[in-house]
Amino acid sequence: MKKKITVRYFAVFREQSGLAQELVTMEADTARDVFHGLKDRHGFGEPIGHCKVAINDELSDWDAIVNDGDTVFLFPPVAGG
Amino acid sequence: MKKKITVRYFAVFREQSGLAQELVTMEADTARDVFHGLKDRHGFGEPIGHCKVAINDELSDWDAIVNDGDTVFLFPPVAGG
Amino acid sequence: MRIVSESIKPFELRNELIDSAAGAYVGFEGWVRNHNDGQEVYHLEYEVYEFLAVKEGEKVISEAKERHPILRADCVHRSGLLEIGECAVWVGVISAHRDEAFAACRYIIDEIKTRLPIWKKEYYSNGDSGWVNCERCATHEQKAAS
Amino acid sequence: MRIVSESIKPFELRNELIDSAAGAYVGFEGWVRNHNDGQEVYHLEYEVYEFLAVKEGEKVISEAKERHPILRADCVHRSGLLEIGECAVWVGVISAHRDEAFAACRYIIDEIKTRLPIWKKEYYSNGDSGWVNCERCATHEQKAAS
Repeated sequence: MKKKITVRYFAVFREQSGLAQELVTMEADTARDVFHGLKDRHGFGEPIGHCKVAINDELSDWDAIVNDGDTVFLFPPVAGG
Repeated sequence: MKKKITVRYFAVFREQSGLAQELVTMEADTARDVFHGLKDRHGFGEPIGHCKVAINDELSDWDAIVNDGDTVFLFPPVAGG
Repeated sequence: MRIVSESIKPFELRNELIDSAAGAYVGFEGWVRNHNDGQEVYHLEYEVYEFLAVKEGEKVISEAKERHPILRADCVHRSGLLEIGECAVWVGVISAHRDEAFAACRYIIDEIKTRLPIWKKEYYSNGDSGWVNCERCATHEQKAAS
Repeated sequence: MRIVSESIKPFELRNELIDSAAGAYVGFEGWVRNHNDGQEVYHLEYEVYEFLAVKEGEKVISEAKERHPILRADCVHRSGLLEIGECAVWVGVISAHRDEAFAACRYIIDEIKTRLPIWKKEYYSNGDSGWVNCERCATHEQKAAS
């Protein structure tokens, strides 16, 4: 079953996709599936292990389940400070 | 041979001796001899191992030789900061 | 934990921590320096996802308080464009004794740098720019087609 | 290294260190706290033998620079009577990266506290007073003959 997911992009992902966010309809069980389903389309070069993810404003992990209507935040490698 | 030594007192030693400095004439080879020669007179209670000494404005150690005309600084336990 | 788009004022932030039970204050500031990895930096930009950055920053500060018996701690991080010499992040900690203040301050800045959704883009004197830590994020942008 | 009899102004001292090659500033301040070893402190007094305190302080700062690749460091210590909350000592260090700034700042304050000819006398709320670290310096003074 396909799910409607809002995806938000930051920093280099925002630049590479040319989008701050988009609504996608895709087959995806986990956050990892969302990332892999979009990386080629947008040309994301960074390995998933260097990136982080949040679901509905909660930091999460790549194996977390995504549900229809969720918002998934894709975070490239961070560099605070 | 007796030596003329200027002794300077700080903090609790200044308070206990009632003196900021004094000129003493005493038998003393080392800074340790100066300390021991004066501690009873002034009632210094602190063990010498907790105290420090300077000779002629140089931090020194208790076994350093004192010469006629030297100034010896007796420092009770320090507490900067 | 706060994210601000205007200049950080470390002294005002330090003053907000004052407490008569405190014997030690340790402050850390990250300044924008004029070089990184051998390249001359012209200025830089922080992109921050504020909602989660604040939430995760508060968590880091709470963890610091659980691990170390401190009295108070806070952190402020900049967003937006910063020039050389500007303060990008401030961490301040007060405690009765200095051991805890040093340890907690160090803990907070270390965690802030690796856990908060904050991204730094450096703009170099030669016109190039690049996202820091993003080694394989395709190629870094280059102004001139070289 | 300076000894001052007026209020320490940490922010002015921090500003004197500014350098565009610096990425990290670590500042330590020792504040007069309202208690020590379970006693309520009313105020305190620092006696300093300035000539040797400055000389030894400069040595400590040089040692910190030899041990850690920092850009600049300084220290200012108060003398005289201080009230609760006043800044008794400030140490500031800048470096390219934060590791060295933390390590050097810690080194400087640790050495300052044990090596400089500086003495601290605490005055307690009950009227007693005593020189800190001076456990066997005869009896601590007491206002009331008890």
